[in-house]
Amino acid sequence: MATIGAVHFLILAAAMFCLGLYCLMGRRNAIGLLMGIELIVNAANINFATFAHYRGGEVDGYIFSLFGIVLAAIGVTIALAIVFALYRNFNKNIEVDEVSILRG
Amino acid sequence: MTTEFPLLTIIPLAPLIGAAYNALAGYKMQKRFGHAAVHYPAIIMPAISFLITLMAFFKLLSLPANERVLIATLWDWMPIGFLDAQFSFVMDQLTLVMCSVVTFVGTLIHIYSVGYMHEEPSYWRFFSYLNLFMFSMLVLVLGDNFVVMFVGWEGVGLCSYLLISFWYHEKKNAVAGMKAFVVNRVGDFGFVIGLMLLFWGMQGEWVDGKFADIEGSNLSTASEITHEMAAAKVASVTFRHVAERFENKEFKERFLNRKVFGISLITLIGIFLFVGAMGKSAQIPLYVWLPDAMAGPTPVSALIHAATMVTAGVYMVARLHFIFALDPFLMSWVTFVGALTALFAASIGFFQYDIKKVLAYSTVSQLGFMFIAVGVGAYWVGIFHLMTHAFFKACLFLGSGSVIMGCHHEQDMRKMGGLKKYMPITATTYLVACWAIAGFPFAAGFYSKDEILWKAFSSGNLLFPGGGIFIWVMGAVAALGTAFYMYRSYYMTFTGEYRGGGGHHEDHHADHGHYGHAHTPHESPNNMTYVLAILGFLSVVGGFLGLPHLWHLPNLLHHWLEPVFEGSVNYITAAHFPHIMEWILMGLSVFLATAGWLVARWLYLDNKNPLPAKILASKNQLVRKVHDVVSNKYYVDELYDATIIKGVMQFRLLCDWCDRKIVDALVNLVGTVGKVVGFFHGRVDSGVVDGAVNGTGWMVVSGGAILSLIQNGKIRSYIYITVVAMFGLILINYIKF
Amino acid sequence: MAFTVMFYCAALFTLYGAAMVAFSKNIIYSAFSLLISFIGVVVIYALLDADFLAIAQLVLYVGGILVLILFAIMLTNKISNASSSNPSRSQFLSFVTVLVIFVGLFFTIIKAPWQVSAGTQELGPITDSIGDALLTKYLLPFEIVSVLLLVGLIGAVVIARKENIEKAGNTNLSATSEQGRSL
Amino acid sequence: MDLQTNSTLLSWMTFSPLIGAALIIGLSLINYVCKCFSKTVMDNLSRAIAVLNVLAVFMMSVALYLSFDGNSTGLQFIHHFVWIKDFNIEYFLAVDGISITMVLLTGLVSLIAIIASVPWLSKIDGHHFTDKNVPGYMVMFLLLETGMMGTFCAMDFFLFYIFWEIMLLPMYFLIGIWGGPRKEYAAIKFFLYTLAGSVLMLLCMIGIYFASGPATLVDGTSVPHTFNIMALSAMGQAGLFANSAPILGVAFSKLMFIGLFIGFAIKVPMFPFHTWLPDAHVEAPTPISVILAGVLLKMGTYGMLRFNFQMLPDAAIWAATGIAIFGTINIVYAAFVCLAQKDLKKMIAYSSVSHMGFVLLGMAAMTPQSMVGAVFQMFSHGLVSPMLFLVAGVIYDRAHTRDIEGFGGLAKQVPEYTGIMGLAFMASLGLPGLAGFIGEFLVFLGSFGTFRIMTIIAATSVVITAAYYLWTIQRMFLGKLNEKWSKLWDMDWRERSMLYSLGVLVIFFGFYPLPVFKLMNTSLIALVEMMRGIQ
Repeated sequence: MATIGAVHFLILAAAMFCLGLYCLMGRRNAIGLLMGIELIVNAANINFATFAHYRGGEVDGYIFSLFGIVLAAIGVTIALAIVFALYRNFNKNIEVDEVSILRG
Repeated sequence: MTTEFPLLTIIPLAPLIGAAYNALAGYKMQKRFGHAAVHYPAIIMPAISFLITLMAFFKLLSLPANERVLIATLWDWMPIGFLDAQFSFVMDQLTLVMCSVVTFVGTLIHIYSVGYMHEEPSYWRFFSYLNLFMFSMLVLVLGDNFVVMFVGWEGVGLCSYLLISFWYHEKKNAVAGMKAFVVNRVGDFGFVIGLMLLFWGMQGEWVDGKFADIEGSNLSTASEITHEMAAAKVASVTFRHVAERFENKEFKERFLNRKVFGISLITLIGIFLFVGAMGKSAQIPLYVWLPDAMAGPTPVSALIHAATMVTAGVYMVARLHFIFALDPFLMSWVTFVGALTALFAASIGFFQYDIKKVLAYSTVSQLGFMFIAVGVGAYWVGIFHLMTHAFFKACLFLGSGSVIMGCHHEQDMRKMGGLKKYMPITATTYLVACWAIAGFPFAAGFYSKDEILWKAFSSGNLLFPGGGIFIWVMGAVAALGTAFYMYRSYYMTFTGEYRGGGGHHEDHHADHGHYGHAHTPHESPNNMTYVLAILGFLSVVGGFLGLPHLWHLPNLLHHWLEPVFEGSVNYITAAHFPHIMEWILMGLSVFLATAGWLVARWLYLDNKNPLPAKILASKNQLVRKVHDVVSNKYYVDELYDATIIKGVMQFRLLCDWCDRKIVDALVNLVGTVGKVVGFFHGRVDSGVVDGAVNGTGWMVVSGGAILSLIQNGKIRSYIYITVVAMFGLILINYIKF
Repeated sequence: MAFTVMFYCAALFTLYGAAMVAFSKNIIYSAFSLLISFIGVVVIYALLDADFLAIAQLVLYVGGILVLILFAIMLTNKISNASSSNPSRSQFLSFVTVLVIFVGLFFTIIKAPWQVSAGTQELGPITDSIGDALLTKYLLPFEIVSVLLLVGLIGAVVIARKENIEKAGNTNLSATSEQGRSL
Repeated sequence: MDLQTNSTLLSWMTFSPLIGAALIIGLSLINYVCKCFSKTVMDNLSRAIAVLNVLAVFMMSVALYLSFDGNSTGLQFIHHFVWIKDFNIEYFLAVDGISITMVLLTGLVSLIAIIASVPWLSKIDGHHFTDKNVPGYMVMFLLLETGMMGTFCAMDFFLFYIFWEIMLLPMYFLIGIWGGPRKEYAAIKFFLYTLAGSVLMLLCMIGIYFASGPATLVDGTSVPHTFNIMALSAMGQAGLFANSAPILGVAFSKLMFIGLFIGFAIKVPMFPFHTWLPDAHVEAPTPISVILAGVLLKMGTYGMLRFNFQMLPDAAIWAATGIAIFGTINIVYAAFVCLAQKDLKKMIAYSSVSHMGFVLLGMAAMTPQSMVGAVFQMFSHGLVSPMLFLVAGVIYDRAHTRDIEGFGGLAKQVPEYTGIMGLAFMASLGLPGLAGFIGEFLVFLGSFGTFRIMTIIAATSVVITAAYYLWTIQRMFLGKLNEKWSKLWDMDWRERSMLYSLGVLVIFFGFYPLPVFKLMNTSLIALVEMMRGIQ
């Protein structure tokens, strides 16, 4: 097998990104959505890391993926807070499609 | 050389005046003064022309032999460029013979029809048409050039149309008349094309604006193409000038080897002119109108369809001898058609039961004989037979007319018989005429028909395998047939006892009064019988004009007509046969005539012989089939109807459909397109004016309507749309740059 | 050679986890498959010699976010089966779109001339260099992130706190609009 | 070359009908104001004025004939002065060998038509078409005559176009108001069709005007362009239009030729453009279809001679075969369509399409005989077709139906009428000794040299024409009398006067066409000579 180049990692990240995207669009549960977002952020971080690694070890890549992780964490907290608010005001139902009061 | 003889114009003019008088005043005169006021002028006029013809004859006699041409030029008819058609009449030996025959027989027939048409209410109309016919026939014969001859040619066709459908309230007569005229028109179509070919052949080519005659004498600009130029006879339609042009050797050479559509010009001209003759003289393809023409009154059939009109074709070929003699193919073509027609018509005559139909087919066959004579180059013999035929055929027709009158319009021979007792004079004259037509010695027919057969036999320039012999055989068989069916008609009508008990065969002349009491036939009045007697006498005496050279007796007609035809004499070659051969042929033809007579006598004398009836009812399929085919005239009429008539009828419907559905539809389409464009224009116009204002409003609203569909509150569709949009943007970016 | 095998195992792990997250009907199963995926990612980081990252991933993601999600699921989900109202049409549509996007990405990745050095020279541990970079080159983002974390914390608390003020629990629209207004 | 005999005869002939029209309008205005005349008095008054006026024009045309010198190819009776100075348009009326026969024909046919539209001396039952607002009819008729006379005499292209339009308008009203059941359709179709043609003609006129070289007006001022037909012809023959700048790649003279040709072909009518004629004839009242067939069809062919052949000779030679082909189609196609017609007037209309085909063939062949034959055919058709339409009109006035099958055996009922009808039909089918034959025969003789096969095809029409005319006679006049028509009465003096006079003329020109040939021989042969010279 050829040595593993950056391309493999990128393809892997892309695959994860697409699965995350599908999860984002496919699932009906708000939390499922968040999982999708997490996957997407992970994919991004892998890319950062890959480039950091395959460009002579510059550290910027890593720092970005670090920040990525942190931001993802913040994101999840806020999202879950919203979900809880949602859960409380929507008689225990966090189906994404029902939440469409803002429609025009 | 020609001598001016102004009296010539009176020959056709007299019958014209007679016709005009009868046409315009005839009705009133007949009402006030009775028949006399109608028929006397009608008879006097042709008589006058006959007298003038005699005067012209004596004038011609006084001239030296080769200058016997009398001219009467009236006016310039079509003086355009080198076309020099003048309205002028010419009387040379040939025309004299024709004129005398036409006027003499015509006058006799006028007298005859006084008796025949006595009870006819539109008596005056009949005589005006008859006189009009005399006028057009005389114009045809006296015509100095093709165009005047064509006037007579068509005029004669018109009069035959008018006279055939004289009893027009009978639908089949009207149809017969129309058929005659249309078929004649087909013949004239050929005649016109022949004339065009000749005229085009003779004129030179337009060489760079100047009219160069063939011999290269360049006649310059238009102003000189005037009357004088026509005198140079570059291209003329006058017979004499054309004949002179053809004597000029170099002109003839160039004319002969000039090819059109691959055939030499001379042959083409000859064929097309002969098509005209075929149409007028009822030869093979275009003879169908003659039997139907019997629907007209009998004097009409006698005058037009026996003596004068049908011979126009023969006269035309004789007049244009210098063209026909040039090309052996042409001569053999004319001879062959003549022989074929003679044989074909004779065979049909065997089984006809209508007396006039028998005579009609005999006319067609005798015309075939004349064309054999003219085709072979013995022009004077053709004219001789034409003359004798005029006499005995007129006598036969008038005889049948008086028979029909006697038996109260009974035309079917099976219902006649034994009329010898009732109508002695008609019977004898009919017998004499039969004698003449069959060709018994010392009757007119013998001399002319025998001469034709001899000339055919001994002709040298026929392209057929046996040369003249082939034609002679066909002619002889036709002569045999002629003898047979003529005597058959004689025996069926005049011998045995009268079978016509049952009153009228089918009473189609409702307004025809009855002459004398009903059933027993009676002799016709004397003004009819005198005419029959004269014609009977002539059909015997007529033969002495052209006694055969064999008998070393003076041949007046040949001597008289020789100068006319010496232009083409050196083209006509005769195969050399010993004198004895001519005697043998003469004996053979007499033998054939008697054989025909005997067979007819055996079969039909006193209508006792059962054989004819047995043939009719015979079980044998072949005999029955042959009889049916022949008695139905080989189904030629049905053939024509099925092919040409149906084709034309279908084509006209196609044209009409095409005109209505395509051309007109296109126009209407343009119209409707205009309307539609107008409609839209109107809509667009109103749309444009206030469209701008509410158009935008409309767009915003509809745009909003569409966009609102997207705003449905579902996050997932938002995400989906953003993703797709993102991907779309990337793709576009990628593609565009 | 071991590197390749390790890579493929890790790749397998993450993709299987991610796939389970996306496709599984039950939310809990997908939560646990998220765990698998994160662990796969940790191994990936390790392969990329990003040891600090791997640990951070392990601690933060697996320990923090995953647990948080699990808590959320436990709190919100009565064990009601995940009802799938006509998912087939919209899911199929989104699946197709995702597939198309994946193919597009795949080709761009293959085709793009990445400026990367193909070699896999072993790099030392990166933690100290990250530390230096954080405090020198990326000092500002470091500080902002920390402030952001604080704000996020407070926001989450504010949103979630409303629960104990009005017990009425009438969950019709008026409630939410009143609640929105009060915010 | 131009005989400066500034006689104003032609102007009188052209504009005197306007005086009559003005008189009638004045009278009807007075009548309208003070109601002093009853309807019949007013009608008869306007009829009288119209008849007198047309008679005057006819007299003038006879005078013109007597003093016309046949063997000069130049213009005669010139009335020429500058009209619109700054557009170089001159008022130029003249007549020469080509147009003299048409002018005489117009005078004669208008006289015949005016008699046909005046119901005096006739036993026609009440609702004869002519008592529907007669003054209007008469004014339109006189206006039409002005248009026709002007078109034939105009020697200035612009003036020709004005008269062409003047002639169009009254024709529309005459068919549209006094016509048969579908009159509006027929009138509109006629008007739009001819108008489309004249639009093309206008374009070509302007094209030729701007391509024309310098010329001098009558009062001596030299101008860059001119409308004077004689000057334009001289330029055309000198080849000016042949080598002027091609438009859109097509040679200039060819393009102008086609434009003008289509404009005139619609009037002739030529094959693809002929469908307006049967409708116009069927719907038009008898005197109007007499004028339409007698004169208006000749304008197309006259225009071709004057403009297409004289002014653009090189294009004419190029297009000769095309014209001949269309001419032959015209002849044979229309003859077959005649065979299939049920309506008598429609059949006669198609027969005039067929006869006009001969004119086209004759002109295209460009030999002396064929050209003179073509123009004589125009003249003789101008005599024969009015006779045919009067014959159709007589039977229509009595039986109010034109369906050929509907009749039967009329000869017994109306013998005199049958006689005249026979003469008309025989003349039309080209019986020698009548006028119809001369034109056809000369066209056959002349055009055989140039178009051999086409002339033979055209000659077949001799048989077809005879067939459909005789078949019509047989269906209508021979056979058993259809008792429906047992009450028909024979011709009255009005019809007799018209038909007998035309009959005499047809026979006279059949036997003695010399006077007509004398008029046009030299100039037509000069035209052919010029065309051949260009070749």
